[in-house]
Amino acid sequence: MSDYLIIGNSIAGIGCIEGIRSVDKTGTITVISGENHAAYGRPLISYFLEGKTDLDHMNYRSPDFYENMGVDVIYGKKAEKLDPEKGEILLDSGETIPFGKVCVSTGSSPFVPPFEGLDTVESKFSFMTLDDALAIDAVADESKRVLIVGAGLIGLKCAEGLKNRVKEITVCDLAERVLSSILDTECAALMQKHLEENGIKFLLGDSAVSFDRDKAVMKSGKTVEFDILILAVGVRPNTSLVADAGGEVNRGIIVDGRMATTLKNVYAAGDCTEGEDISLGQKRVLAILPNAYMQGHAAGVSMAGGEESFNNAIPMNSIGFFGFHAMTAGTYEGDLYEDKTEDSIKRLFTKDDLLKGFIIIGKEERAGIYTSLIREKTPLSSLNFEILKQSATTAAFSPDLRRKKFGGMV
Amino acid sequence: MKRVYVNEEWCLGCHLCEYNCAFANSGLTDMAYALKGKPIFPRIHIEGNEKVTYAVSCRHCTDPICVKSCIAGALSVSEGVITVDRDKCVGCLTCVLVCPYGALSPSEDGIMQKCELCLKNSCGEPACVTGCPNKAIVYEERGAAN
Amino acid sequence: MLKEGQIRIPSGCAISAIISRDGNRMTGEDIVKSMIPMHDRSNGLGGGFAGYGIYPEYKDFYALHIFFDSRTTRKDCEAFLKEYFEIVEAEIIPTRKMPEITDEPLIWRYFVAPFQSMLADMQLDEREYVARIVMKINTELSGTYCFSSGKNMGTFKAVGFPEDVGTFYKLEEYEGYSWMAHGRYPTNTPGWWGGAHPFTLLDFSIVHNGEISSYDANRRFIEMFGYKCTLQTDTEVITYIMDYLVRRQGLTLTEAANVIAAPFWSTIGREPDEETKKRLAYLRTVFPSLLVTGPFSIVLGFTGGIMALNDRLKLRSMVVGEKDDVVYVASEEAAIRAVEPDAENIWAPAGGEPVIVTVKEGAL
Amino acid sequence: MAVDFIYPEFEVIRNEDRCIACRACERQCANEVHFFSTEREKMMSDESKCVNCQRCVSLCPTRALKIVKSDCTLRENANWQNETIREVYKQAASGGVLLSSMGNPKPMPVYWDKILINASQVTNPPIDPLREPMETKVFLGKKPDKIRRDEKGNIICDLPPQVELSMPIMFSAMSYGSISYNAHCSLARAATELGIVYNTGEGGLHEDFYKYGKNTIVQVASGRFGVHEVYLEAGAAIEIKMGQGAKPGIGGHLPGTKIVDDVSRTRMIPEGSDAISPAPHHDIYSIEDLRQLVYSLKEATEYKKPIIVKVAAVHNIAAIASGIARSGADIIAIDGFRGGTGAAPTRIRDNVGIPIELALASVDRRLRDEGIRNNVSLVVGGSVRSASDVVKAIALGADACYIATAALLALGCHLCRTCQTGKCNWGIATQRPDLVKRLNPDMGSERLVNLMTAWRHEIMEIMGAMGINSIEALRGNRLMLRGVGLNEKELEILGIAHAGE
Repeated sequence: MSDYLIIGNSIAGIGCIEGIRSVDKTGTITVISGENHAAYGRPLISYFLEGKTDLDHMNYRSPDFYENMGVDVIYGKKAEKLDPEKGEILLDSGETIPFGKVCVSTGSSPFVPPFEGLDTVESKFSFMTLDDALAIDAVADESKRVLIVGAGLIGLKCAEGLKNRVKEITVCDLAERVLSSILDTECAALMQKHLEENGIKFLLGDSAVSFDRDKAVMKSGKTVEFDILILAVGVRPNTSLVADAGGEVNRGIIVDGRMATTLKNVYAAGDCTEGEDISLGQKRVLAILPNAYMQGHAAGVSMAGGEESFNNAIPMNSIGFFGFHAMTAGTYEGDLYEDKTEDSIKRLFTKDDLLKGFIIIGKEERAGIYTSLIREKTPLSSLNFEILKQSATTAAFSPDLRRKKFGGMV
Repeated sequence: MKRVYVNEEWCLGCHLCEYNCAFANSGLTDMAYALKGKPIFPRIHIEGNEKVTYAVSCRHCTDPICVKSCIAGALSVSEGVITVDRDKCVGCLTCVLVCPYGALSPSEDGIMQKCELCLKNSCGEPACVTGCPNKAIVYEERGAAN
Repeated sequence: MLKEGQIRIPSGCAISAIISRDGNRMTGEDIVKSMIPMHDRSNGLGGGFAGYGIYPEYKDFYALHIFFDSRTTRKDCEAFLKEYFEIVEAEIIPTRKMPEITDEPLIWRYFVAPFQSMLADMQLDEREYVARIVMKINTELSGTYCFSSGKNMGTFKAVGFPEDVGTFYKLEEYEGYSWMAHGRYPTNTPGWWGGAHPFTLLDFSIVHNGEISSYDANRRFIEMFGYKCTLQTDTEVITYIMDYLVRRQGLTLTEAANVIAAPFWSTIGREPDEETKKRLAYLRTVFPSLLVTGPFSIVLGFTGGIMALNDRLKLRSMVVGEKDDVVYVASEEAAIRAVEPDAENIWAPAGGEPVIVTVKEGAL
Repeated sequence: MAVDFIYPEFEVIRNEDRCIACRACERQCANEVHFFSTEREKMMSDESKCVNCQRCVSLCPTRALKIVKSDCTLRENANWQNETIREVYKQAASGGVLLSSMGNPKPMPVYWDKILINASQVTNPPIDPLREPMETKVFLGKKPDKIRRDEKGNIICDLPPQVELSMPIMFSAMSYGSISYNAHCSLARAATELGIVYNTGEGGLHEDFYKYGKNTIVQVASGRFGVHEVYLEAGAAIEIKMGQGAKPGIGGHLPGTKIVDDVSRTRMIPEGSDAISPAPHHDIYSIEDLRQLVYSLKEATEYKKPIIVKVAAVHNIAAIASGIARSGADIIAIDGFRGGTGAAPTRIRDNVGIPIELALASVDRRLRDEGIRNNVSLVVGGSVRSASDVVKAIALGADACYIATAALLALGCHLCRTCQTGKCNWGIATQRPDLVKRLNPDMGSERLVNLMTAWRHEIMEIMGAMGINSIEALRGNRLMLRGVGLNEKELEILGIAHAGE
């Protein structure tokens, strides 16, 4: 019997542990970790390939974290079935673990379309876990040509990570632009240009349709030869535990601000969930690390009987390639303010006296000020937007607001 | 906990805090040697316009969103002070994306650095505070702003 | 070398005083005896005494004791005196020839009464009139020095050790209800008879041990009111201050003590009685220039009593003792014991705390 | 024209090894001496604009800067000195009166420096101020000459109005307008914390500072700027300014450029108009007129405020002071010829008036000779530079000292003597908001409090050494002073003996 059971040992899980412990110092906590690693920052895997970090430094928390927190971690096992009525979890090892409250933070899994001939490819990988990275790391060398299917965040970070270790990298995507989920055409082009300048080749609007050992046949009929294939088409939230137990699930597990699912004593947090995007005013999957932590934390506090809601989630991303960064947040709707130079773009979207979203490429300093305006729904009429749109600065705030922000403990 | 606060009424925008900060964290003993002929990467920045200037550095929030958002677990709170582990940071700038104060900026090599109240260097008191010619920057205990 | 009046000379001292509260008359023997154990507090360059109640037969006349350098100066002075006073008696003050006392001047005393017509002319009260004449004698007549000018009292002083001075003046032949004595330790003067103490104006006489640091502030202030500090001694200026405060401003002795040895502002601040606090603050504010700082212990003699006072930090020794109706004040307890071995209640008054002893009413 | 050219007085020496081009000097120089040359990638300077205020020197984080006097001089001539010749050039070019600021810089005798203080040895004890109480409180104002008692015989404790000071120092008059809001704020706060007073000067009292009224002296000067009933009632005392040591016989002129916003409101004159104080008060052409003004002010304030009459030290100052003492004034303030100013005609500043030491000595003596010293308190100013100057002034006979230049130095003034330009880089003698803010009153008042606290300690030490434990016993105590290198006449006027006597 565990007072608190956490399924998934990633960022949401860590947030959940810390949330619980901020309220309850003694209740027993058990974590089911499918991966055989202590929690690590998932996005670090590209930096691992790149050599910017190593296994010693990838731990999200210090090595004695679980011990200090009084957490029992079960490594290498997966939860098969959740029984909220009984308060039990069945593991793939066959054992059951009774719990008081459970947090489902099962994350997401790579989505692999059914390509023809994929099984003939020897050296093929997803790029989701540390084990994926370790596997790629084992085969990557200067003689290798890499084909990455998918020009999204994962695919491109993988490309960056491998760039200096392999002979050649080609990224293909059915979409016409890179980072299509967060960048518009113009921004994507700027980013693509920068990537190309750093030696990444692209085949856009033209993805692989079939494979033959070391050859990919593209939709256009072109063929691309490769030694390593990386599939980064997309991810899907792991929702089945809750869905199977009868909980409400859309694309992700539906949660409220306290991270409660529709099932009794069952909470969920992280990439597997679907919460309210306040910039959009709709529920959606916000599979980003900060949200995972904050959701996890809110879930933990709620599970332990405390009061914490996470209800100002927005999508936001800081993504950089070869020292060139793009920052995005919120939704891109409403009036547009734009500021462009040859190597930078800034787009601010405003609606109903609110900043709704932005894309910033190249001039990212103090972008958090914009982010917070979206999150806090600060009326733009309360500050000097003329100054603000030119640069993210609290100088655009009224002196009173600045005094509030800077004048005391926050 | 004592924090660095800036009274913008007295900030002259002289930027000396930036230089004092850069020097304090350079590990060198001679300011000219440490800073001459190169761009500086201070952990405090003057912001403002013609009407107002003020220095901004980490607020050491009690509920820091940067720490929660760090993809590498490189930011942590130790006795109220938010510090960055340079060995863990990969320079993704997520903290820049979330900090509501614009208080974070990367160092020369792209790895994040931030105001750690000069607790880890030899200054004893934040160098921006000791060096401020108009006591616009102070290091003191305060409650929440009203 | 310069003498008193030409230069300011610091000195150490011994003081002593004896008073009978019942008004019993005592010969000068005891006060002389009291000075013997304090011999080393003097250096032979000045000693003196004042006795009160010693001239009962002339009690209505001012007794002027005057030193003259020569017969000529005496003649001039007598002519001067005659312009202002009726002289009822003029005589040499009796002395003993003795080897310890040398170079004596001519020492005379005159019992005088002011001419009433002059008083009226000058619109002055009698005491002010006498004080002014004495001041005039001492500033304008060279070779003449009037060192005692009260009624029914007299000062006797000389260059020498005090016990020898007492013998010189035959004090055993006088009887008074109150006596004061002074032995002097000047630091750089051959000594001048006029410079010996007590210092007397009218019936105020003062013996003093100390060197006040406020001297010139006090002097320059008091000189605004007609006083002339010809001797440049502390005793002189304190005498004038007391005269100014008590006779001219009408302060009580305690109030005067509250001016010259004013309590610290912090002490005044702590005073619980509002009236007292107000009065103390008022006196300090009104007479700031009469605050006397630096070490002093003084005994002020006046008709019918004495007041002993220390500076407010008590930087000089002074003890008080009593036996029956007699009260003793001295720089050292030994002086009291020499006269009255069984003296009781010996205590050292606190700095700035006046000890006032008066002869009980009707006893004189 | 070439004939007008005067080589810059100062040179800016920049140590290129040390300069990190942080541009603090550039940002801090209101005279725009420093600039960064992008082509040459280094800091440059235009020294012709430099007034040697040392702001850049003080703020340069690497000590890369120094300002030195130019060695480009005319041929040496003891009679026609460089400065003299340059002034002739300036006037030949401009046809104007030369203007200067702050005090007389000429090597005139400073009598403070020729007076030595006594100490106790052997015959009486020095007093240790750390162990014994040491009092510096003074009351300024007329003292009653007669003690009065009520029918019960109790002393009637009614005093004419007094100014109570915790120590015998006051901040002298400097108007809001000539100095900045923050400078005034610093003075007001420091005076309040110290238990002393500051002085509005003739610029009126800013509404924000009425709360410091108990520690404020409100001035009424010939221009009557900012004078109204509430103003008069706001202060601890009212000062009628008849003259100023730096410019006896001369009025004041605050240029319209300094009459901005609050300054104009406080002075009650239109923004941008020159504030011209006439040389005389046009209602005071004689001593009896002064008496009328003194009593008008007393009437207006119901006899609750002491009236100070401030005059410059001029030749017959003793007689003037005697007249003032009899005019009903409670306090006489005398300003010596080395006193400072925000702007004065150079010739007047450097040649008119007499040293405060001599003025003080002769006034104190005169008032005593006339037996009226107790009717008035005497405050002296005009270059009181240190605690020992204060002690000497008190011993000569002053009740208190006025200090202004020392206070400005504490606030950051570096005595560049260009107040008249209004571009004070230290935020003192300026109304430019960006410059005014350079003086943080938190720091300003703290530094003033520090300075006065230090002086008070020193005064107590010196008094203790003399065996004096209260300041009133020092006042007029000239025996505590000796002169060195002074002639008979000077000693006679000062009323002190020569050292060794």
